[in-house]
Amino acid sequence: MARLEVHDVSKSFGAVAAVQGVSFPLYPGEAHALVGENGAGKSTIVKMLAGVHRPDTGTLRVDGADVDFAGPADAKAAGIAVIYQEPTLFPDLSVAENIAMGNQPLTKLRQIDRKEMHANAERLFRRLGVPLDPTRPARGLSIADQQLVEIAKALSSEARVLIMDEPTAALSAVEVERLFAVVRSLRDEGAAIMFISHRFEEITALCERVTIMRDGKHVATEMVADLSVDDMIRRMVGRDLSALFPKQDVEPGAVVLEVEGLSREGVFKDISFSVRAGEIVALAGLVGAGRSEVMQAVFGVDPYDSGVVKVHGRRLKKGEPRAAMAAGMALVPEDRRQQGLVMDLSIERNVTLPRARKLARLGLLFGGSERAAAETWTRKLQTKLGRLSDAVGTLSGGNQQKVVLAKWLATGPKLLIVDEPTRGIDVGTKAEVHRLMSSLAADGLAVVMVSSELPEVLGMADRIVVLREGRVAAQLTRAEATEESVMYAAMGQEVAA
Amino acid sequence: MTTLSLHAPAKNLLKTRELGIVLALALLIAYTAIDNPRFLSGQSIRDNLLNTAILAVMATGQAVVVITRNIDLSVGSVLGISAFTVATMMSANPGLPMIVALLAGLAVGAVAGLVNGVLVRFGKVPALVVTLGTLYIYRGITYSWAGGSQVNADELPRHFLTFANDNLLGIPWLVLIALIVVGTGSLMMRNYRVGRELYAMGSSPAAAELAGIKVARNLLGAFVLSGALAGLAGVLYAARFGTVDAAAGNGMELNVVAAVVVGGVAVFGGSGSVWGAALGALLLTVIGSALAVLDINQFWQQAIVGALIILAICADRLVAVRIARSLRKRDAHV
Amino acid sequence: MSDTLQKSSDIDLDKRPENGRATAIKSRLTSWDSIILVLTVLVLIVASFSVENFGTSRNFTFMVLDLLPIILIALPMTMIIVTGEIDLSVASTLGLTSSMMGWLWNQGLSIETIIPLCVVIGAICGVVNGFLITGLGLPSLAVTIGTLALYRGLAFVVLGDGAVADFPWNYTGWVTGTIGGGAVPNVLILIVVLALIFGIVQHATPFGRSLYAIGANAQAAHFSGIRVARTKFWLYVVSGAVAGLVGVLWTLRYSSARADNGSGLELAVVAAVLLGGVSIFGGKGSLPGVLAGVVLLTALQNALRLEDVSGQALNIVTGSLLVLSVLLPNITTAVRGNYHRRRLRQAASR
Amino acid sequence: GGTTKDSNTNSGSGTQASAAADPNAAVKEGLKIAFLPKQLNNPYSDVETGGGKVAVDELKGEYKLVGPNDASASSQVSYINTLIQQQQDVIVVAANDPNAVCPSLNQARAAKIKVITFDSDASKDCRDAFINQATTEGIGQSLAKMALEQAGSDGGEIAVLSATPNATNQNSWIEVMKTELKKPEYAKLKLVKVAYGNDDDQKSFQEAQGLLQSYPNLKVIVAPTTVGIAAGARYISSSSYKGKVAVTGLGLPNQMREYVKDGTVTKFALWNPADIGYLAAFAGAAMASGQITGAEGEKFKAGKLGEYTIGKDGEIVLGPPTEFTKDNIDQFNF
Ligand SMILES: Nc1ncnc2c1ncn2[C@@H]1O[C@H](COP(=O)(O)OP(=O)(O)OP(=O)(O)O)[C@@H](O)[C@H]1O
Ligand SMILES: Nc1ncnc2c1ncn2[C@@H]1O[C@H](COP(=O)(O)OP(=O)(O)OP(=O)(O)O)[C@@H](O)[C@H]1O
Ligand SMILES: [Mg+2]
Ligand SMILES: [Mg+2]
Repeated sequence: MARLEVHDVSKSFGAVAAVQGVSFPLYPGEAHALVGENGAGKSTIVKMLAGVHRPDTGTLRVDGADVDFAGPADAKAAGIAVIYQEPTLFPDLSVAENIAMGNQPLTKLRQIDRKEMHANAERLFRRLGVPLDPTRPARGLSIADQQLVEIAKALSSEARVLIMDEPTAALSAVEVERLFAVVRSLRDEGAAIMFISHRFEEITALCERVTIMRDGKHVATEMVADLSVDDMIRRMVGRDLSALFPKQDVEPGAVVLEVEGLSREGVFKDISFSVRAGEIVALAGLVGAGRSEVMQAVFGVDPYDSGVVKVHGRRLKKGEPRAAMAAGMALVPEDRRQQGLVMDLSIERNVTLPRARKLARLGLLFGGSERAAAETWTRKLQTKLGRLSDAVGTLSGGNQQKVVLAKWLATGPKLLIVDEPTRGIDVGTKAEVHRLMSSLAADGLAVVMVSSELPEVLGMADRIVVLREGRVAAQLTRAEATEESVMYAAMGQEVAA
Repeated sequence: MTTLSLHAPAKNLLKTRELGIVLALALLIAYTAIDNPRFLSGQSIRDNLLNTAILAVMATGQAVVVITRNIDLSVGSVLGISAFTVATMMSANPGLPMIVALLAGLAVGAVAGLVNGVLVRFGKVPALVVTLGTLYIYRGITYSWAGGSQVNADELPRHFLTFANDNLLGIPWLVLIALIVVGTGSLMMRNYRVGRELYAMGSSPAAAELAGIKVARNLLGAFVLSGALAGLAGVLYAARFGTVDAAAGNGMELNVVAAVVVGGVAVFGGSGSVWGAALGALLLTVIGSALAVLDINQFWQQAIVGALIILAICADRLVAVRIARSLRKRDAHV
Repeated sequence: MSDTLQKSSDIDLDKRPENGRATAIKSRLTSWDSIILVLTVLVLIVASFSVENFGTSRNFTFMVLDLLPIILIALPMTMIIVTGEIDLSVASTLGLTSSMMGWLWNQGLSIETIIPLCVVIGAICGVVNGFLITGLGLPSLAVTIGTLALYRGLAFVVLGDGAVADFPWNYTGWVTGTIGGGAVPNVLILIVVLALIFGIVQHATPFGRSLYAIGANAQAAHFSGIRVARTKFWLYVVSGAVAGLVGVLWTLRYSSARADNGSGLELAVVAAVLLGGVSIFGGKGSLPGVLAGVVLLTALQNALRLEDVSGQALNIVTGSLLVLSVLLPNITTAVRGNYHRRRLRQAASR
Repeated sequence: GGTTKDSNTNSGSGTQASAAADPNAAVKEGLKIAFLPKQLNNPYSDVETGGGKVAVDELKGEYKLVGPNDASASSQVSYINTLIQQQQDVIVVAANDPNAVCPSLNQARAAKIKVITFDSDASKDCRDAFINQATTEGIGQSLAKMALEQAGSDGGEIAVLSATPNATNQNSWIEVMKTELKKPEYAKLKLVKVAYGNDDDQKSFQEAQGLLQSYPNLKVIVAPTTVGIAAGARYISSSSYKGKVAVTGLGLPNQMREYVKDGTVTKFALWNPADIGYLAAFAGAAMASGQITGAEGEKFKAGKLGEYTIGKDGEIVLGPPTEFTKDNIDQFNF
């Protein structure tokens, strides 16, 4: 009997029919993948299973019996643990408390047993191979660390059903492998696993069965072994695609960005590299290596202690994003929810936010110019949206990412910094984004790309700067770069000659 | 990156958020006592503690509400309505024992708090709006009911009035009640699940819903607690001051919020502690009486209170920054 | 979060996205600030017909004078609250400038020098707030509770228990007077001009846009090149300057410079801004809504006073209005959401 | 250039062309007489306006009582404006600020409304008459005299616990008292401090505490305000200073009865506040009927209080204050 079953479920948000009549079962002891393009309705299904949304029609069944979750507490009580697409931590509480929230170990007096709680957290972290201090507050954790805490949280509840909505989007290969080891052992103990990812190699590595969705509708549920990746993509997108778009070769132009000896105490030290027009330079490294921090310092949103940033040979004022923007820089940050978008504002306002001053006439802004600017770029990026005046928070994760890209590409930058640009973006759009970056580079744009996805790095970069623990560990040309050489540099081993 | 945390108590003490305010308090007391040693006399200490008691009781409830990322501005008005209800009740039935008065005050306050909580949670109205509204409403009700009438000390039963000054083992009842309230509140917030859930709700309301925390129950609980404690404070107020009219506790909400904020409770919820808030109440009271003792020009007093509040917040901030820095050092890889 | 959900259920079922404009207009009409606007007009009309002496031109002048301080201070306050901060020290700043005005007048300075000087003094109060909040990163609620006490205290230091009253008649008379002795109060021009300036800045300039972004997500605003701290700093300076100006107007209106002028006004201003539909958490709200909120409160109080409703009952009315103004729209959305879900279920079972 | 204090010639006051008085005119019936005290729901002003209501009933007029909840000039102005709109015949007002209410009062007078001030005067060019509870000299002297009596023949330190720092009445009384203390018979009294309780019960209470901590040898607290004297007496009666420190000043018998009986207070003074309101109503009615205009020397009858003569600047003095002691306090109920 199915542990959990989705039966003819529909859900719409206003005019958007996010999920329409989807059914599939989830068996104990199986890892089940859910795939689909951005906005296909995957997260909406997850949220219904988690009790966050109530299905408009249709039913959910646990062990064959109909259930009606009034809230997340009910789903939790039914043994369903969920890792949401966006981390949902309590920043002020310690990591251990975050993990234990709701089922903290108690002493005889029904007080919280802190020692035991911390020990539990350490145990989980050891299992996942994460070097995190359980007593530190969750505030200030990188996206990846947050994601890891989320994973630990879900694992701690010893759930009968584990649902993971893109848990690996922010992780690099090492963490993903450790996560999979843990998940497999859970599965072998009889838990039912639901796994969502846009990376097909992960799906084939972990899952036995896959359910494919398109535009809110169920397309197929099949054994993974019976399908090739191309089959999956075809059914998901409805046409053929090449998953990765290799970068065209461009004759590099003048030096656009020079970073010399950039240091910030406790975060990164003595970072130097340069980027030329037409070049894509990738910053690779393990999670927490400090890549995002470096680029944020370069763009001026973070301070730095010493060093120089030059654009077109001119020294940039530090700690002033506006100066960086004036010099033609744009930064697509890694955390779209906190750094990239203002969720409550409309799509058009978000897209035009960095350019409002340029769009203004006589210092005044008129709605039309904003709308036109937003329209052009969201269309170019094939963003799936209702109205431009909708709050950006109502979009699916991947479409939000496209809005962030649109927002910065619309500024017409000369130097584009993208931090995990395709995180949570589906294959179709990913190829689109890569093609776009490549053609922009061909037009003379200099690009710095921070990415945890090795295939992306290898496919797109002209040069790769590998960071390890806040220092430059290696600079590799396209010819030198292989999966092994990058990983060795990132992990601190000598490159095998 | 170290995985092990250091549990040395001395180190923890240096890192508590409340350190700044303890220092500020110590400095103030030392300075005043040097100027006028009578500031440390038994009567003076007793007076200060008695004056703090009422504010500390209210600050406890307020701290709990603020920790959940809400606010309760209606506490001054709740104190008023409770004080007047209880005083009227006691003057009409002088035979009633003190415990009935205390329970009545708690009950009146709890009902007022429940109304706040229901409006915030089920009406989805921000707490600041709700309680600013009920601040006016509860006060208006008290005024309409009391009019210009006043309950005077001579109408109140003796045992009710002496309650404020009676001791148990040398500790005045009022102070004892405040200690119990603050102590229980601190313990609940620190060591019990419900307390941690309240912190979680304030730290991230959306995540709290997703974590399956019984948000509605906890939120109502927090508001009922704040209301009930303001109600209790009303009884203590009536017993201590003897004269109660419709204006009792007018404007008190700002003092209470100031105490909580000065005590290091973050206005955006999720951090701070009940005992910090109580310390804040103590600091504000001591500032008030120290200025009177230091014989500072009346006209300067309020300005100095303001300056000291700001200093206390700065001190708190300094400690917070130090903690954050030590945290970063611990995580540093370079 | 609940706001996002609410907003999504605002969207009408039958409208397809291409009917965007119609739905947009519809959702505008049911938005909170428009409800307040309609309510205000309604109260004005009903009161003019049913309350004796309400519709007279003299009463109109009285009303404008009564709402003058609240409406002016509410202009920058709206911006500050939209950025997710608050300024509780405005009334004390008003008191301090009033005191200073009296003191300077006693020193023999000319009124023409004193007035701009007072605005500067207000601005300096704002600079202090702004520095503490943006420079040191202290929470604004806490800081302005502190400066609320500090500025009021300084006001007493300056003027003590005295009051200065002998301000020139042509100035005091101008504030309370009307244009050419007609029906339009002089200060109305000031209100209209300032409201227009603030309205345009808030709603139609890049600066105004950035306020909303700051309030809704300061970090994302910072990443978009918006100077968050600097913006907030200047808002406090403007707020202080306006409070200073109101201090001058207040002093002239009552021909009395006193340290306790305007005490308690901060809560009235905050109440009016919230009533006007501005979210206390920042990122949401419009100036027309706030203006309507101020007018609604003042008109209602004026009408009720003329009807001999006691001050206590006014408290209850003010409080209830504040709560209801937020509660009612929420209830209607909830009811509509339920209806929507029922219809879907019916459609599915058919 | 510009307008300075020296160059300023104020000609804005609404001086009315005073019509000739007709001492034989009959008092009109159905006059609309409105009372506007400093603040509603203040027990003292409730007694005053209560007397006014009795008088208006005797005059067969229409009595109305309006007023703000807070004692501020600005809210009083709103009420004056409302009264103008309602076309009252007489406004009896206790000004919260002598100048701030002036423009409005002059507008009222321009609208043919008679303005009588009581309790606390407005500037004399914007009202028609002022009912003075007692002469300033009388009260100041009586305060000094009582202080000396309480301190005993050895004299000693005394302190004043007043209302707000800018309360007009209190300040002028304290001034007289200070002049009085310079006289040889008061040589042994030493005024050490004037503290301000802002007419707030709690603040006054704390100020009393502060006084005793700063001045351990204090013999007498003189509180020329009903709130202050009650709070001071309450503090002393519940502290170890009882019996050592005397409290005196101006108080309401009902509020003070408790402390007179328990010996904390032996003597205090006050006029009968009800008579003030009573007299004000009659003065207003006489003026609205054309019997008097407010000029010095005019006479009118004030019901049970008998005949009064208008003094300089339109002042009408009620009479000397009554002194209350253990022996006579039970005869009074207000
Ligand atoms: N709260 C909401 N309000 C309005 N629309 C919503 C809401 N949540 C989701 N949607 C819409 O529902 C559709 C499905 O979204 P969902 O998040 O389920 O997509 P997804 O498959 O998880 O995509 P991704 O791979 O990008 O995460 C999208 O069109 C989205 O805009
Ligand atoms: N605001 C912050 N406060 C304290 N520590 C931080 C903060 N932001 C990041 N860190 C820590 O700094 C380290 C470097 O983080 P960073 O995000 O730069 O890494 P990264 O190489 O970009 O990896 P990824 O983006 O994949 O997480 C991490 O260990 C992170 O926990
Ligand atoms: Mg998703
Ligand atoms: Mg990163």
